[in-house]
Amino acid sequence: MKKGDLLSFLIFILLIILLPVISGSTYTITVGIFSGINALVAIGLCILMGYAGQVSLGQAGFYGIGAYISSILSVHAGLPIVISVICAMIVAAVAAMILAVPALRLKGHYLAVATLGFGEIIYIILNEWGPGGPSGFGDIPHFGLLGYTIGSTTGYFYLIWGLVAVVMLFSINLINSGTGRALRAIHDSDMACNAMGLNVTALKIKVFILSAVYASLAGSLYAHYVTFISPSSFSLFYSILVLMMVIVGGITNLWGAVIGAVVITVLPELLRRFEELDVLVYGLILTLSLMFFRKGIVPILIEKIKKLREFAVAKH
Amino acid sequence: MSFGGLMALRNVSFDVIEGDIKALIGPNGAGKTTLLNIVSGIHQPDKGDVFFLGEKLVNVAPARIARKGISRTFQHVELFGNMTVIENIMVGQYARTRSGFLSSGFKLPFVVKEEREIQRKSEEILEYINLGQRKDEPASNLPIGEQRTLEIGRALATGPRLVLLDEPAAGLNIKETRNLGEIIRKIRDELKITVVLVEHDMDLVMSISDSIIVLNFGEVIAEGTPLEIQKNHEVIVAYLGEEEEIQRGYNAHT
Amino acid sequence: MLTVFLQFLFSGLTVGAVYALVGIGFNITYNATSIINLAQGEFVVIGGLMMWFFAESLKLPFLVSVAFTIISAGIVGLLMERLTIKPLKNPDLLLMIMITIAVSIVLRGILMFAFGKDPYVYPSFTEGEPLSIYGAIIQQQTLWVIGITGFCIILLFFFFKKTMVGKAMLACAVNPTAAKLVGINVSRMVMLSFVLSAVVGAIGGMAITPISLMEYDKGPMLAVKGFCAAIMGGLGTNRGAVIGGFIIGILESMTAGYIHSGLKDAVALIILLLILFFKPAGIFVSKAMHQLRKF
Amino acid sequence: MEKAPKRFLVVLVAALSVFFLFVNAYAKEPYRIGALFAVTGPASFLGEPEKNTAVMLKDQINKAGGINGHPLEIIIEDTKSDETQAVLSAKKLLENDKVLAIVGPSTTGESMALVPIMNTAATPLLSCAAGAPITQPVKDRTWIFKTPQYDISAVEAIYGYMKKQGISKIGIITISTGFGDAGKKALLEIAPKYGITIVAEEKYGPKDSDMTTQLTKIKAAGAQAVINWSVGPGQVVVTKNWQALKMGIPLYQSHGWGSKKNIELAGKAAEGVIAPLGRLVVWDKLPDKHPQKALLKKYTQDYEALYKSEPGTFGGHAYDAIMMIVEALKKVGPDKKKIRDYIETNIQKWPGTGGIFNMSKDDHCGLDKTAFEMVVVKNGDWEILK
Repeated sequence: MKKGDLLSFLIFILLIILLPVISGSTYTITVGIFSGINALVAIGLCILMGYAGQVSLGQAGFYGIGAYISSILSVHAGLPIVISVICAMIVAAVAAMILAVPALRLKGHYLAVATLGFGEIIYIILNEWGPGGPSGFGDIPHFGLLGYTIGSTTGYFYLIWGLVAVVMLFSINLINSGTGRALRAIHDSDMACNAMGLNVTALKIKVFILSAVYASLAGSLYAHYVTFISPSSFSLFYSILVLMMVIVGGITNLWGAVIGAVVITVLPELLRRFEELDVLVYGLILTLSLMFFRKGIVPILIEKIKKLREFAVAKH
Repeated sequence: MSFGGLMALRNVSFDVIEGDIKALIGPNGAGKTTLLNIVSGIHQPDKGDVFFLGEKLVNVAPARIARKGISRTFQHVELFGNMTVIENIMVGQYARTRSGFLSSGFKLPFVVKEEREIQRKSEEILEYINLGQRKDEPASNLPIGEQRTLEIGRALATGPRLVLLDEPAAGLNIKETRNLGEIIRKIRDELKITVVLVEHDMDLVMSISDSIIVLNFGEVIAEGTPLEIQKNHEVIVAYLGEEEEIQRGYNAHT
Repeated sequence: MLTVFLQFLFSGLTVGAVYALVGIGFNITYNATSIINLAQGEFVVIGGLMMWFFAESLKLPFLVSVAFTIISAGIVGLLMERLTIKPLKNPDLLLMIMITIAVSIVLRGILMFAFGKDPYVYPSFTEGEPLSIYGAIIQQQTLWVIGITGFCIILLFFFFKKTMVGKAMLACAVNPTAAKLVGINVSRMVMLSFVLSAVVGAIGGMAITPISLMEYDKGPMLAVKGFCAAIMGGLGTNRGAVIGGFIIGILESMTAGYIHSGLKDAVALIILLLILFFKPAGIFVSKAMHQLRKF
Repeated sequence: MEKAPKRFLVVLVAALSVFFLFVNAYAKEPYRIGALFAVTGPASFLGEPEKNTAVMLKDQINKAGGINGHPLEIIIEDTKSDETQAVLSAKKLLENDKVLAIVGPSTTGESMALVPIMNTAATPLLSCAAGAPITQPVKDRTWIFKTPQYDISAVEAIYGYMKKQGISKIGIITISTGFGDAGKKALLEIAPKYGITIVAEEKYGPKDSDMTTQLTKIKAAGAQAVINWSVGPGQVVVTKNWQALKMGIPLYQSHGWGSKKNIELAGKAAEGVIAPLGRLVVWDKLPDKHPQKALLKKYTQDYEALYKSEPGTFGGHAYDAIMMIVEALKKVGPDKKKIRDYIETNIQKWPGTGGIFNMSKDDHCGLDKTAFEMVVVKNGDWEILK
């Protein structure tokens, strides 16, 4: 791991440990939980878009697969939750592969629509054949491990952000490895990658699967936290929300995905005082931040820090 | 090979001897790049075959052809512009490593070892092509001459038996061209890699090639050593054009 | 049997005509800028709601209301381009698309604030009994919708093929730098494309409101369907968007009729995916044409 | 810098005087309850009147001297029709605002998402959504109540009326949301009990613009009546399509039809449409001695005077929920457990906008089909069918 990454990671871990202690209110911690769940999906999309250059408007589909499959398995088949979550990830991976093989031949807007179509089809399937149909289904067990159930909000917060940390570590390793380099290469030139003997298609499919698995994990965590799910949480709206998180945070940096997820999750909470006008204010903030922080929050912060440092060095 | 009814190449047949530098020349639109694209698998011919070390290459995906040992550069430089110089070379070696998604993500020991190995070898290659000084610069910041050299370095990084160079001297000044010639010769002599070269710079072609093929309108019009080609009448006509030939004859008469 | 089939077909045509108009709206901006303007659905809503405001609330004469509605939609398109698209110099395409999403949220917020959450409706353009063809019923307003769609298509065709402005807009799409060199004001063409797409969207909105009602949050659904229509036919070709729109509309209606109404959207989407997998750039765009475009 | 202390002093004095003013006006500390409504989002047709009702009731109660002298404070949060937002809002109300009870949320899904939270927090929830699973099984829903009638009761009212009309073959068409789905399940479940066969079962999306295909299918299947179960613009589109197709069979709507706005939007097409409606929308046609009439009249007239629109059935759900909590607070004071127990045992023969409530240990809703009147649209107005 590079020095900068290591430092950010340590700060990150420290923040995770401290937040529940400082905040004291389970409301704040709950906001943290949903931020963490969204961050998992956003990290996957960030690798897919920022590093491999592929657009997806179908992440909600994988998120929904994760939520539904692990809920169904744990409620109806009585499987231990960890097993159900893993099974859900496998199902999401298979679905991603089936979609990716033909879809990744498309590019740009066409790929966006193909993934959008996939997400909507999953949504319709959940609506038509999911347990409970559009009404959804409840009484899903809380997350548990080895007979110990995590019921408390703080416990759940640590579970989710612990997983975010693991996923983040995995992703940083991946991005900084030869594989990560190959992914960035795809972003630049398909043709040159082919000449380098890189199996571009296989790499793209694998990234797509990775992002789907992250989304599925997030979906399972959501289901076992809220204990009730209905298809409306897994519609196109959510895919666009995640896209927004990645763009606002900064598409070229994995930390951007995490920060973006937190910002987009917390923002509506801060806007509560505007009551019905909040949608309008929310839209305006988004528009302006997209226009003025075009690279995203994290890359801009990094630039500023670099400039400060250069300035300090120059002063000496 | 044809594009939308336009025949780009026909009845082209030639061999490349291992360890040679073979040049492909011909006027613009003669089909040289198309030929390279067919060999490297980017285009599929309508008819005909390409063999490499006894294996058929038609209908094989470009990436697989590259892994079989044919590497190339492009007429319009196709570097990974967002990456540094050394990263470009490192990507070239990725296809030969064992690391995959899971092993990289979990940072297994063998991945770390491979990465160190790649790093070392990439620095070696950069020294070889005289770009060691610039290894941490973004590739897009290099002047065009060095970009072309870097592209050759990247092609070498894949560990090829044959490299295809598409107009490597385009946009280079005389000094850079001379350096390029040195590098290409070193590739043949020291690394024992076969080179196929498409080039317009006749000085370069004549000075380094072991043999030359001339294409015009998709057909081979001549093949031989640099010396033979220079004397070939048809080649002169192709290059200078029929009319000019007549013109010259007319001038001679008066 | 024929009656039932025809009835399904008419239903599909009604819905498809709207998708087609939204799809054309997408194409107009796409052709001039490569941007997919996801606020396109809101333009349709603006059309329906403003028409209600002028015709029902202010009780202005029909044609005056139509004119005012078109003007107000045009102004919204103009403002959108000047305030959010123009200030950005050579931005990333994805960012632009996200901005159009953000703008659509703002527009929805404004519409909700101005009109509330209730649906609105006004009478059909012509009063009278629905027509009956072989026992299948077609409402007069449906004929209006289809007719207006056709009219728009013909008008746009002449605009792009026969007028200087139209040709200049197309030129911007193909190569903005070259267009600038030959003296075309690219910035103005981009603005015009937003105005034009807003107007086309609003016309669609005006036409369908008597059939389907209109409320502030109908936009996203229309945008998604119109986008699918444009993609199915091949981005950038109006002929494609029209045929794509009608295919989706008819597929939906036939699936609802002959398979099950719960699956109508799914079947249309699956067909769309299949078309893309076999024809990656839509029905009417050749591979070569597609490769010229970055997105 | 030296100005700072002076400024601080001014602020302090101002704050203190405001505080004392406040204390003087309300000698006792306020009772604080929370409200979660889908004010925006796809279910805003529910949340909007609910929120208006809550604001209106709070002002009325406080103007009349509060609850035993305690002012009533209702903190309203918008759930945006979204389960995640509902969970977050509920956490905020419970943790930050320390509310005694929560009214809402507006939809079944949101209410379901809150079940475990309310049970853990041991705080009563009076949902404004209809779904039966919200309060059943009661043993797992100790803290959960709901004020809207069961969907099944509405269906029973329709089927009962159909039976009298001699209708036995029907087609149903439902919106593909939680609302429509709950209706569909209820329609399918008790059809056999009334000897009714469902010959066609169709759906449409919440933003669909044309349903002639589905209606054509229903007609072709030989149905003697159509039931549409939806809310929002869909029910108006169905009504218009039904008229345009000249289907020749009666159209029934769900209790979601209960708003004059729908008659306005559908115009002439609405004539003859039949629906089971709560008495709220037809209060002026009730006999004077009906136990609900007085409160319905006051609520409707107050609401219309304030908001220039009618409250509709949905505003009434919030009215009932708030009034139950207010009564409990009046009787037992600010104790969550006692409030819960009071509502469960003492809401008996309790007239609300939704009907006469009879809560019990086994029923946390307390309404049945007698809560509904069958109403037909005639000359642009409601008319109660006998």
